[in-house]
Amino acid sequence: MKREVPVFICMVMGLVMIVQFFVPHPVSQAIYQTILKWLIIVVTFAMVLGILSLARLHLTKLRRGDKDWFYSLVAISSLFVTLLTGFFNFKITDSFIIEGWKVPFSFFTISFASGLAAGTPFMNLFEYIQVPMQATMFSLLAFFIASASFRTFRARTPEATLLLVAAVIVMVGRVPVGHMISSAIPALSDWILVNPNMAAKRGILIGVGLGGISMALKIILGIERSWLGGGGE
Amino acid sequence: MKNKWLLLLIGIGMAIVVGFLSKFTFYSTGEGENMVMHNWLGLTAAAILTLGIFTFLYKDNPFYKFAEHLLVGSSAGYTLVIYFHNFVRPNLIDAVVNGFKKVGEMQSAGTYNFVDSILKNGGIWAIVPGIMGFLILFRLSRKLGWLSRYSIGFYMGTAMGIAIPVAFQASIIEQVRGTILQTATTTPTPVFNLDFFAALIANPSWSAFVLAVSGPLVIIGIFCTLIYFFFSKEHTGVVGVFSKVGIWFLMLGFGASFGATVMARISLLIGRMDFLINDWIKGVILPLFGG
Amino acid sequence: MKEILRGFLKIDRRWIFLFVLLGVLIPLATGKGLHHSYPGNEVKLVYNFIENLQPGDIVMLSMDYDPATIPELDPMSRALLRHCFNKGVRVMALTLHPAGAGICIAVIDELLAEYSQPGINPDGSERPARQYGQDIVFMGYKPGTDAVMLGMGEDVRLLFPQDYAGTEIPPYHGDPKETSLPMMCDVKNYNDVKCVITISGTRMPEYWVAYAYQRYHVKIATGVTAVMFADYYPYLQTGQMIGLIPGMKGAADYEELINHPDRGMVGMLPQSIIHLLIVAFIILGNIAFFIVRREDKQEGKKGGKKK
Amino acid sequence: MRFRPPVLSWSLGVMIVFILVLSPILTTAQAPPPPETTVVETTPPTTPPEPPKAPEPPTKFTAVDNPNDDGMKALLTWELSPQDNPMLEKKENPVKGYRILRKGPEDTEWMTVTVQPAGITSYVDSRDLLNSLPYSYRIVALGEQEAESTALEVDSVITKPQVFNTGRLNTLICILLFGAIVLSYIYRARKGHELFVRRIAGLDAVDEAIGRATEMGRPILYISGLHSIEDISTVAAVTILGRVARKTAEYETPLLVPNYDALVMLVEQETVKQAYMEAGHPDAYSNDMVFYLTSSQFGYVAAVDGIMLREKPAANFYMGYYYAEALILAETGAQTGAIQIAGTDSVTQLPFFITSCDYTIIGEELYAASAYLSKEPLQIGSLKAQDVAKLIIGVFMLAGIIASIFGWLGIANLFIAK
Repeated sequence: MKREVPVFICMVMGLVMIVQFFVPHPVSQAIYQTILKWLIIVVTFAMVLGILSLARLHLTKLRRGDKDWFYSLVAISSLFVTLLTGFFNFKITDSFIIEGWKVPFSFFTISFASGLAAGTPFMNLFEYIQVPMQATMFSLLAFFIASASFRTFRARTPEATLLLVAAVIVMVGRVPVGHMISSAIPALSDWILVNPNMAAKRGILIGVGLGGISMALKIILGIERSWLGGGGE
Repeated sequence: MKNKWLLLLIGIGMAIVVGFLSKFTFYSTGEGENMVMHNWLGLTAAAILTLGIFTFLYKDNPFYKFAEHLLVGSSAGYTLVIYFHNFVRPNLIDAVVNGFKKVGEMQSAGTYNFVDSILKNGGIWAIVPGIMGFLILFRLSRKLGWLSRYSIGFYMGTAMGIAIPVAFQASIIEQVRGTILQTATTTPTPVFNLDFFAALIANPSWSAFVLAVSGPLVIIGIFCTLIYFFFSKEHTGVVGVFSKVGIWFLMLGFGASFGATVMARISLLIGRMDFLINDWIKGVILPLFGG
Repeated sequence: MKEILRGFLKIDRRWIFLFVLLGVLIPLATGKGLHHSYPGNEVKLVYNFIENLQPGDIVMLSMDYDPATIPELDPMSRALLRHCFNKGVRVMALTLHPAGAGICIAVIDELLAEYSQPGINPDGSERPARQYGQDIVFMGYKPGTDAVMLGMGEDVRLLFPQDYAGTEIPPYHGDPKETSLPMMCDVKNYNDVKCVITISGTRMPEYWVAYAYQRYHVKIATGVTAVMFADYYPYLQTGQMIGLIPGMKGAADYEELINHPDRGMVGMLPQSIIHLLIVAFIILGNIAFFIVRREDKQEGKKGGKKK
Repeated sequence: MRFRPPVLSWSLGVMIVFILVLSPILTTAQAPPPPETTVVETTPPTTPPEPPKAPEPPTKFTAVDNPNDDGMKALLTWELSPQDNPMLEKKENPVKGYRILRKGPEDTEWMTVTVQPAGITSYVDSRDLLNSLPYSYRIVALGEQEAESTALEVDSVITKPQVFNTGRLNTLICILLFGAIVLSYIYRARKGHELFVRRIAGLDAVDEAIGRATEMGRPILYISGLHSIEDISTVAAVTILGRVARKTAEYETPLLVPNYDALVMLVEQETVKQAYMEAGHPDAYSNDMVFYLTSSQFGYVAAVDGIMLREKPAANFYMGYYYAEALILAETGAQTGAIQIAGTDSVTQLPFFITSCDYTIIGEELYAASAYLSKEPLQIGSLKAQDVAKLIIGVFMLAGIIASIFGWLGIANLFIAK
C-alpha cells in the first residue's frame, strides 16, 4: 500500500504515455495535452511545500536569533512582499495635486487579481530587484572563466595539454588579435569548433541517451525505486 | 559597527518597498511624443544591488548577504505566483468551476445524463490533478506522509513515459543518421564524402584536403568516444587505444567550447557595466544632480 | 626565484578578478574601441549581399532575442539597420520572441531618431531622412513560430493585420498615399523581400531555414551568439544561409564594414584585452609550472625528501 | 568481450529481422499509396477562354487523407507544369505558382485554399477541414498576371485520423528491442552470472571525499542539478545521494542538500531519511538537511555560493543537469578549497566541470554510477544491456556509412525521426 501502489501508478502512467506517443488519434493528443497541464499543477503544489521549507529554515534562524538573523528577516520579508503583491493587485492611482504641488504620495486599491500587468508593484519588484541581480550573478562568469582557465589549464598530461591548446587557439581565434597574428588561427579555431567538438558531442549524446532510457525503463518497470526513497529494495 | 550596517540596509530595504508603491519614483525626460518615464528609485535600487552582488568577488560581506537573501526570497515567491496565475488558476480553479457550472446548467435544462456531465466534461476531470496536489501536501503530516508518494509516482511515470520515445528519437535515431549523413543540408550528403576526395585529387589544395578528411575524422571521433563509454571492458589493449583517442576528441571538444564561451560571458559583464555607466550614472545620478 | 614562481602559481584569484574588471571598465568608461576588427568571411557575405541590393529593395529583419542576450545581439541589429538606412533599403522588422518587442521598439526608435535628418553616408553619398512607415515597419510579436514563418510565405497580412502600434496594414499594391505605412503596399510575401535576417539567441534560425528557406526559397542570413555559432556553420557550408554574424565580434565586423563603429567595436577592446589576458595567464602559468616541477624533480633526485 | 553468444546473436538476429520487415513498410510510409480517386480534367466554368499567357496545367494531381495524423488534414501532390522550371529565376519562370481550390459538401462554389510558389509539388491542407466529409480539390497553374491554366480536379477526398503513426515505427522497434535486451540481461544477472564493469575514476573518489570531510569535521554539500525529477539525470543524482547519505550517516558527517526543485526535495528527503535508517542513525536525520531554496537559476546560485562561503563544506558534489551556473558553483567551491566531484550529462557544461572540479563523471558514466556503486545485479545487468545496444548501434552506423559511400542511403533512411 505504501510502496506497491505508487510503483503501480508509475508503471501504468509510463506505459500509457509511451503508447500515446505512437497514436496520432485526436483522443490520444487530447490526453497528452491534458496530462501536461496536470503535471504542472502537481509541481505547483510541491512548490508550496518548498516555500514552506524555505520559510521554516529562516524562521528557525530568526527564533534561534543566530548571528545572521537579520538576513533571514530580509529573506522572509521579501518572500512575503512578493507573494502579497503577486496575489493582490495593488492598483496605483495618480498622485493628487494641490496648487500645482505634486504630492509625492498616492493611494492604491487592493483587489484579488493577477498582479502581473506591467507597472504593478509585483512586476516592478521583478524588473528592478530580480532581473538586475540575476543578470549580475550571470555576469560573474566573466571573472570565473578567467580564474578557472588560469588555475586549471596546466599541461600536466597529454589530455590536459589538448584541452588547453584547443581552448587557447579558439580564444585567440575569436578576437581581432587572432586575425592580426594570422588568418590561419580563426580558420583553425572554427574547424576545431565544428568538427572534433561535434564528434565528441555526438558520442556523448548517444551514450547519454542509452543510459537515460535504460534508467527510465527500470523506473517504469519498478526495478529502480530510488525515487520512492531508499535504495533498490 | 554591525548595527550601523543593519540600519543602512534596513533603510535601503524600506526605501525600495515604499518606492515601488508610489508615483514619486518616476521622473520624465523629453516632451510629448518622446517623453520617457524613468523609475529613478527602481534603477538606483537595481544599481545598488548589482554592486552588492559584485562585492561577493572580493569576499563574503553583509552587502552581498543582503542582496542574496533578497533575491532568494523574492524569486521563490515570484515563481509560485507565476505558476499559480498561469497554470493553477486556469487549469484547476477555473476549469473545475466551469465544469460544475456546466453540470448545473444541464440539470436546470433537464438534459442531465451521467456520461455527458462527468465523462465528457473536461472541467470535472480537472479535479484529478487537484487531488494529486493535495496528496503531496500530506507530506506535512508524519503519519500520512506516504500518501504523497502516490502523486510522485504519477508524476514519475508520466515523465518517464514521455521521456523514453523522445530520447530515442533525439539522441539515438537522429544521432545515428547524423553520423551517416550531413543532415543539415536540404539534400543529405554522406559525411564520408567521396566527391570531396575526387575534388582533392583533381586539384590538390590545403582547403580541399581539410574538407575531405574532416568527415572521416568526425566519424572516427564519434566511434572512439562511444568506445570510451564502454563499461564491459577495462580500458586496455585495443579498446584502451580507441578509448584513449576518444578522450582526445572529448578534450579537444571541451577545450574548444570553453574557448568559444569566453566571448559570450564577457559580453554579459560588458552589459552590466553598460547598465551601471549609461543607464544609472548617466541616466539617473547626473540628471538628479542637474548634471 | 622558485618562491616567486610558486607564489605566482598560487596567486590570489582576486588579482585576476581585478584585472578583468579594469579590462572591461576602463575601455567602456573612456568609450574607446578598436579601429579594426578584421571582418570574417561569414560576416562579409551578409554585408556584400545587402551592399548589392538596390535602394527601395525590402529585407525582413526578425529580432528574435530577449534581454539576456542584448549585449551581444543588439549591436548586430543596429549595424544592419544602419546599413539598410544608408543604402535606402527598406526594412520590415518583426520578432518571434515573446520578450522581444520592447527591445525592437527601443532599437528602431533610436535609429529613427539618429536618421531623422537628411545626412551624408560614410561613403560620401547623400541620403534623405528615414521615417517610420516609409523605410521601416515594425510588425510586433506573433506567437506560433513555424505557423508564422509558413503563413508569411502566403501573405503577411494573414498574421499581421496591423503593425505593433495597431495601424492597419494597407492592401498589396494599394495606394501609398492612403496609408501611413506606404512601404507595406509593396510586400505580400517572401517573394517581395530580398532576404530574411534573423538575429537570435535561441534555435530560431533552424526554424527559419526549415520553413522559410526550404519551402519558399527565401534567402536567410543569421546573427547568433558566440556560444551557438558553431552549430550553424554547417548551414553556411551547405548554402542554406547566405551569411552568419557570430557574437559580438561579428557585430564589430559589421560595424567596421559600414565604417560606423558602435557598441560592438567598443566591446571588442575589452574582449581582446581579456582574451589576451587569459591566454597570457595560461602561458605564464604553464611556464612557471614547468620550471617549478623540474626543480622539484631535481630536488627529489638529490635529497629525495619530496614525494 | 564476455558476452554469452546467444544473447548477442539473438538480439542482432531480431534486429535484422525487424529491419527486413521494416524497410518496405517505412518506404510505403514515406510515399502514401496512390488514391482510388479519379483524376478528371475539366474546364472550370468560372475561367474565361484561356488567355495566351496562361501556362500549361500541372500533371498527376492527387489528393488523399494525410497519413499519420489526427485527421483533418488532406495531402495534395502534383507534378510541375511542363513549363515550370525551378532552375530559372522567379522573373523568367513562366509559371508563377499554383492555386489550390477546395469545395466542401455544403459549399456551392470553390474557395482558394492557398497559392503555392512555383517549383513546389505538394501541400498539406489543414485549413478547417472536418473528418469523414467528402471534399473536392482543384489545382491551376498561374502565369503572368494570375492567368490561370485549365484546372485539374479530384473528387470526394475524406480525411480520417489514424491510430498508429507508421513514421514512428523505427522508434517503437528500438524501444522493444532495447527493452528486451535490458530485461534479458537483468534476468541473466539475477541468475547470478558474474558481470564485469570497468572502474569509473570519479566514483572511487566519493568515499575519499566523505572521509576527508569527516576528518576535517566539515559538512558535505550535495547538489542534484537544475532539472526536476522528470529528468533522468536527476534520478541518477538522487540514487547517488542515497549512497552518499548512507556513508555520511555512518561517519556522522553533516550533510547539506539545497534544492532548486521542490519535487526533487520531497524525493530526496525520503531517500536520505531511508539511508540514515539503514545506517542505523534514524535520529541523526532531520528535514533541515534537505531543503528548498528557490527555482530561479541565479537566485539559487547566489544562495548556494553563500552556503559554500559560510558553512565551508569540505566536499561538494554536483550531480544531475546544469546550465551556465555550473562554473560559478565550481569556482566558488574551489575557492573554499573543497574536494569537488561533478557528474553531468549536460554537454555544454562539461568543459567547465572538467576544468574546475577534481573529478568529473562524464555523460553516461553518471547513469553507470548508481550501478557501479550499488553492485546490485539488476543495475549491473542493465549496464551490460547498454553496452550491447552500443554495439548494435555501432554496427548500424558502420553499415550505413559504408553504404552511403556507395550512394545507397537505405540504412540511413531507416533512422528518420518523425
